[in-house]
Amino acid sequence: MSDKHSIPGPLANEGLPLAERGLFCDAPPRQYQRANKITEAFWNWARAQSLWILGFGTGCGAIELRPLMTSRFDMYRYGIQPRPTPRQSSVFVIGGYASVKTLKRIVRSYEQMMGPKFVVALGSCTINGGMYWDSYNTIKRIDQYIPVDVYIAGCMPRPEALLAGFQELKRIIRAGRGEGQNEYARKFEWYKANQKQVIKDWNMPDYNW
Amino acid sequence: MKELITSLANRYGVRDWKDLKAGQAACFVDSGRLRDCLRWLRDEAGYAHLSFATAIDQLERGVFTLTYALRNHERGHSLLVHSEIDRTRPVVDSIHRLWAQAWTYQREMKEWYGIDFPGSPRVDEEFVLEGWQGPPMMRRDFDSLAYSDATYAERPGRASSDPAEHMKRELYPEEQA
Amino acid sequence: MSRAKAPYIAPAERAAPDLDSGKYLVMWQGPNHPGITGNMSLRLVIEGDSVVDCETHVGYLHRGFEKLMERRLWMQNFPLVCRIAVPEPDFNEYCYAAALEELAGIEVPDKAVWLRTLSLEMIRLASFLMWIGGQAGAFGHGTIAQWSVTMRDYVLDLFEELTGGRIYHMYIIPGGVRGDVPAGFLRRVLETMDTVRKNLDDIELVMFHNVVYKMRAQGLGYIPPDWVDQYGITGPNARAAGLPRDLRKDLGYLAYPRLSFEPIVGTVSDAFERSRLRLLEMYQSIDLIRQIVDMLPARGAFRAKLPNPLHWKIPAGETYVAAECTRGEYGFYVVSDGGDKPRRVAVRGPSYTHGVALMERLARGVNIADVAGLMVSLHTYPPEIER
Amino acid sequence: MNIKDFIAPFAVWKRAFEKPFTVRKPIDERPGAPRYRGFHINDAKACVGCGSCEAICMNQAIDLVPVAGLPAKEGDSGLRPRVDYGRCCWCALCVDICPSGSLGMSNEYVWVDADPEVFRYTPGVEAKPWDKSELGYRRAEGYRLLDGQRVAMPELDHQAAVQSFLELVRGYSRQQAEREADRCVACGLCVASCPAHMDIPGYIKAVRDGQLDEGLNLLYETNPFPEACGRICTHRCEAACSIGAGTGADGEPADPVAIRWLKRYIADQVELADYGRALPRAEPDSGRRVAVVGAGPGGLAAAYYLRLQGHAVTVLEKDEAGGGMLRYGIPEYRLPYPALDKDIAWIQSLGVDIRYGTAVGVDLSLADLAASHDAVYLSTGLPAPYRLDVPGDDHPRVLDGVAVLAAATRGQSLGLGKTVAVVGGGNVAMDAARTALRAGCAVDILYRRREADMPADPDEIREAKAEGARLVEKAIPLEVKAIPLEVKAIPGDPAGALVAWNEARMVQKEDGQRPVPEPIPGAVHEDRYDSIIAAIGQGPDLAFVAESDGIEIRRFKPVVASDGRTSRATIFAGGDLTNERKDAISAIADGHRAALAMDRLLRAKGN
Repeated sequence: MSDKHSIPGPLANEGLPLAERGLFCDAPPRQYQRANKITEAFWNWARAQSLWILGFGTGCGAIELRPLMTSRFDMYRYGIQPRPTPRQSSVFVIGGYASVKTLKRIVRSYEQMMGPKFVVALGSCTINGGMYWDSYNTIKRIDQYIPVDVYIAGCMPRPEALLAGFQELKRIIRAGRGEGQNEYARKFEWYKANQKQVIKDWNMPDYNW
Repeated sequence: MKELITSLANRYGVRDWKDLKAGQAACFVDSGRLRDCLRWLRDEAGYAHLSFATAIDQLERGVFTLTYALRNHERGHSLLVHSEIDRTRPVVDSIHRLWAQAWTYQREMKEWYGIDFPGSPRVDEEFVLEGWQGPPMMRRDFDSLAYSDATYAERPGRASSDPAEHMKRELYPEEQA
Repeated sequence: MSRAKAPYIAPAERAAPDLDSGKYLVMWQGPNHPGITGNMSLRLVIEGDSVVDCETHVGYLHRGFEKLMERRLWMQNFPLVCRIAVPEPDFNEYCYAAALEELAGIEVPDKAVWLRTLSLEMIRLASFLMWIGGQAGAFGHGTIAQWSVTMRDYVLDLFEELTGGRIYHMYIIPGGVRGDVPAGFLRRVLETMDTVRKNLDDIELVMFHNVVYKMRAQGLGYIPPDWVDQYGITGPNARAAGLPRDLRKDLGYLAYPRLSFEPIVGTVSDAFERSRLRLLEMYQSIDLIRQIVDMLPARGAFRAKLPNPLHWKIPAGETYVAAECTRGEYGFYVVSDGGDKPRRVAVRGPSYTHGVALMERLARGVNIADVAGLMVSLHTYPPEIER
Repeated sequence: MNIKDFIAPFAVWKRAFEKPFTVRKPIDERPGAPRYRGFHINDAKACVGCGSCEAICMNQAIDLVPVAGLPAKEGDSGLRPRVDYGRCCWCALCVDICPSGSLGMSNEYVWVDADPEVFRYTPGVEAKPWDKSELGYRRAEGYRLLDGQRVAMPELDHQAAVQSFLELVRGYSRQQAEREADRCVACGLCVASCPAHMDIPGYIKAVRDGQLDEGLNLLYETNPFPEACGRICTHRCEAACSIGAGTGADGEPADPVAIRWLKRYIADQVELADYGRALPRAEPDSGRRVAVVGAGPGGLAAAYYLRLQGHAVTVLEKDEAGGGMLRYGIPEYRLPYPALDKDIAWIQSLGVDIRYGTAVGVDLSLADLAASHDAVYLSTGLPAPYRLDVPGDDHPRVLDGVAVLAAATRGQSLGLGKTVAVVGGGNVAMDAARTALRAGCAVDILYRRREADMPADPDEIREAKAEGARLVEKAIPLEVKAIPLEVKAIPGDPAGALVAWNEARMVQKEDGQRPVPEPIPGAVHEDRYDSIIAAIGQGPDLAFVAESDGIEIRRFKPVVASDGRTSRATIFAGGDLTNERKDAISAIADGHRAALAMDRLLRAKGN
């Protein structure tokens, strides 16, 4: 599948005007280099204690983030808080369906996030299209375009389910199994090909740190 | 109301007046006189509020039906003004100077149905879609499911059986149709 | 402070800034931005601190509802429509159900009429509560959201108990509603209303008697009364300009004619007046909910018998059903060609006009720091713009 | 702007002393509300696998999948819904529509996993933590998406009915039929239980859409007796109907769709003159000749399908009119002769030659027939009544049920007297009882088991009782005795007889077997009746088959393959003569199957 669409060699940043090509990175993403076992375990523990989520409400799921980040469910006590920019965030919450237009922003935001980074996908729509399975404008599986670490079932998942999802994500991170970023680097060409297949006007850099 | 119907008929050839329910009626006007009719309704008849404007694809008859929903707040009456245009040459007068938000509806109709409103601001810009290469997607001959199946990958591994077929297979497979 | 006394009227014509001159900066606010309501974006051209030009870009949430509805049976659209406006789904359910009932000539039992009114009024309250947190937050006042979103959550708890869902209630089904109130529910509604009311008092004190909020909101985004028809403005945005337009009164749908209330009208439609008016409407909603609880019939059918949903065909016809949601006129235009699926369903969301044409005009000349506050003061939900 | 605007915001501080809103352990402390629409649960035993959930689901979230240990059987497809939580929107329309009421939702809502492939499961089959959930969404009382109540059929009232042989059931009007057809969910569970596997969902859709020609065409694809079957079919389909699987909005058991009445509606609405518009004509002549013995429903069905293929068909019938048991065994008030005649007339109009009053074995031999035709179909049915098999069963007042019904058909005087005992519990018994009621008799029905065990159609039993027949359950006949001379002398009265019978109780002899009646010692009754009608079944009469015909017969039945072929390649048999079900629709199905097999045979021979 990937062979047919793969892009050879260094990134081309083909979508960009010539003048802008130099502004963006043209090296493919790298896999994370682990430190020694003990240090890595400590870092993973630390990472799990502070999940900073990107404040990008991509779909309906964003609505349940409000109660979560206010007093009733108060996610701050779990070390989770929203951040306004991808550069400061380590967790990307895909709030359900993603239209092609949003997918483009999802890809760019994801690539802008600093590693190690994790993705939580909410609801039916991210798993298999949900109720928009026959829509011309929404993708069906988010894992075709960016790697996902945890899925939370529901439409919408309630704040409590979201918390459960974050707890699961923490367990995954602590166990050192948060492989999304490496997965993206490993299968980068496959992801790019998939992305380019649905984002028809590819006027953005191929990789964008 | 009688007066209004008569004036509309005399001035703009408005026809097929139909009272849909208390406080709501629909009527038809030729597309060439649509803009003047709407202006008159707004300025002289008190139908000053444009609720929405949209189109209906009558694929079978080869026309688009345009619908402009106006409301007269003083009389508490809504009027759906319809006009039909040829599906192969879908061009209508723009009403962006009558209502300041009308251009967004026209931009939407341009993108969704391919109906052109010459002179309307930004009418050719993409509205909700980005990089769309298919035909205007609200047209009835555009098949959303087929497009989705062809474009977006689905999670494999699903299969369903029809109860009658399954029972035939299980209970009387020897029978032929 | 001068802005509050002599409201600034945004220019009618778009400026044509020379972007290559180096004087201007093009800045995208959204879709990934805390100062935007939901997933949409504004393309701002900025000169110094002020906005010279603004373009609204929508479509990030476009799912093609109107197309999908043409592919589904009449009843199958019932779960779909509520997704069109996430924070206020019930209006979709009501408008869709009412349009079908009108076209098919179905009489809805009285009990269902009351329960529908209850659920619409409750979601109005919940939606306002969510909005006010955003409005205060847009001006840097994060505390309000800590209270109001929790209050909203208490209302959602009621919804969960009544309908089985927190966000998407799927309760107002064509023909009536899906269930009667559970035992003790009405008592809990009244208790919750008391709690919400108490908190609203605090919010009023802290937010509306606040020098910072006043200075930032007064005079911001002034809407002259003659714009109301020109831009198709409805709801609190129009009422704040002094026009007593409230569809609950004007159309008299559901049980509203039997409730006692008056449209709340403001004087000068700026961000402050609009938010004050919405606060008053929250009090009004609480009052209406209490009235409904008082008058709700104890017995009776809550749903009319409908044909088999798998084969239901609706006679050819068209209708436009509108209702007063928190943002203004919310309506469904439904056309049937006599088949088992709609020929066309068009959704009229108030944000469509408020968030695009009106926002683009109001933003001209506004300080960049106020754009988020202005946007929220118009109370826009992007999903109903792009459907 | 005043001083308050500077001071008021500090009021926030008072909150520092209030109880916080925060929920301490949100995941553990907040179960879903009692009505919460959480993950699906399904009572796999109550579920019938009709797929209505799949049909209503606008997300295509539900697949019907086969489940190990749940084989398909009548009224249960053996499939169960599998939910894809990559699609579901938790609207619960599947719960609302579920005819059996087996689907529900738990109030559980947390399901988190790193693997996206796991979010699919078959509720009630694959174990989940929420399977036993008491709380969660169920349909509200009085709320259903489907109508559990059948459109009432207009009928003569019983007082009037018993006065005449007028047809009891009047048939649906167009509006009634379309409303009843609307109740069908087109699941197709019924098709398997119909011996002829008629396209029931198809013709019900035709009723709904008002396409009666199309409907008639579908009927004739598998059954050339729609008028007859639309009235008297044993309608196993209705027992299998998913709509009747649960309870209605009123909490009463839901009625299945009135499939039989809808079939009748189609046939009734199309005039015989218009049949040609809807139905296929016969193929050009094939040059092959087929003989059919017996013009009952099975024989004529075979004749119809053979004729459609272009074969020349001759039907030999010993009686003076066609229809077999439909005419002579079923009373007029259930199946009026014009309706039966209509079915037969259409078959004849295709060129089927029926020779009445010609008995094989008497007028000509089977061997002659086989010699002069390319194939022969035997559908002679069960003309020989079983005897009561008690002492005195040869008493002249002991009559045979079928004979009584046939006499009624022929318009002959029945001479039953005033009091009649009908012995038996099948449809023939009910028909005989009701015929006797119409002849003005007082009727007792004696049956050896309970009412619930009676093989007759429950409607028939109900109606017989409503018309005034007295049902005596658990009555085992012991003897029929002549009435002593001194009692007999009532002038003008037919001589009656005494029936001695023993009260019985039901005893569970073996677990899993149905209970058997056991006489209660000493509880013997003796009642006088003018006539005793024995209706305990009939057997075949195969006297016309000679050993030299080469047809293997075992236990009084020709041995046939599933396509009706006997041990002799060109002779086929079917209907009551060979099958177990012994009803019209099974005979028709046999006839159809055999016709297809014979057609294959004839075509093979031709090349």
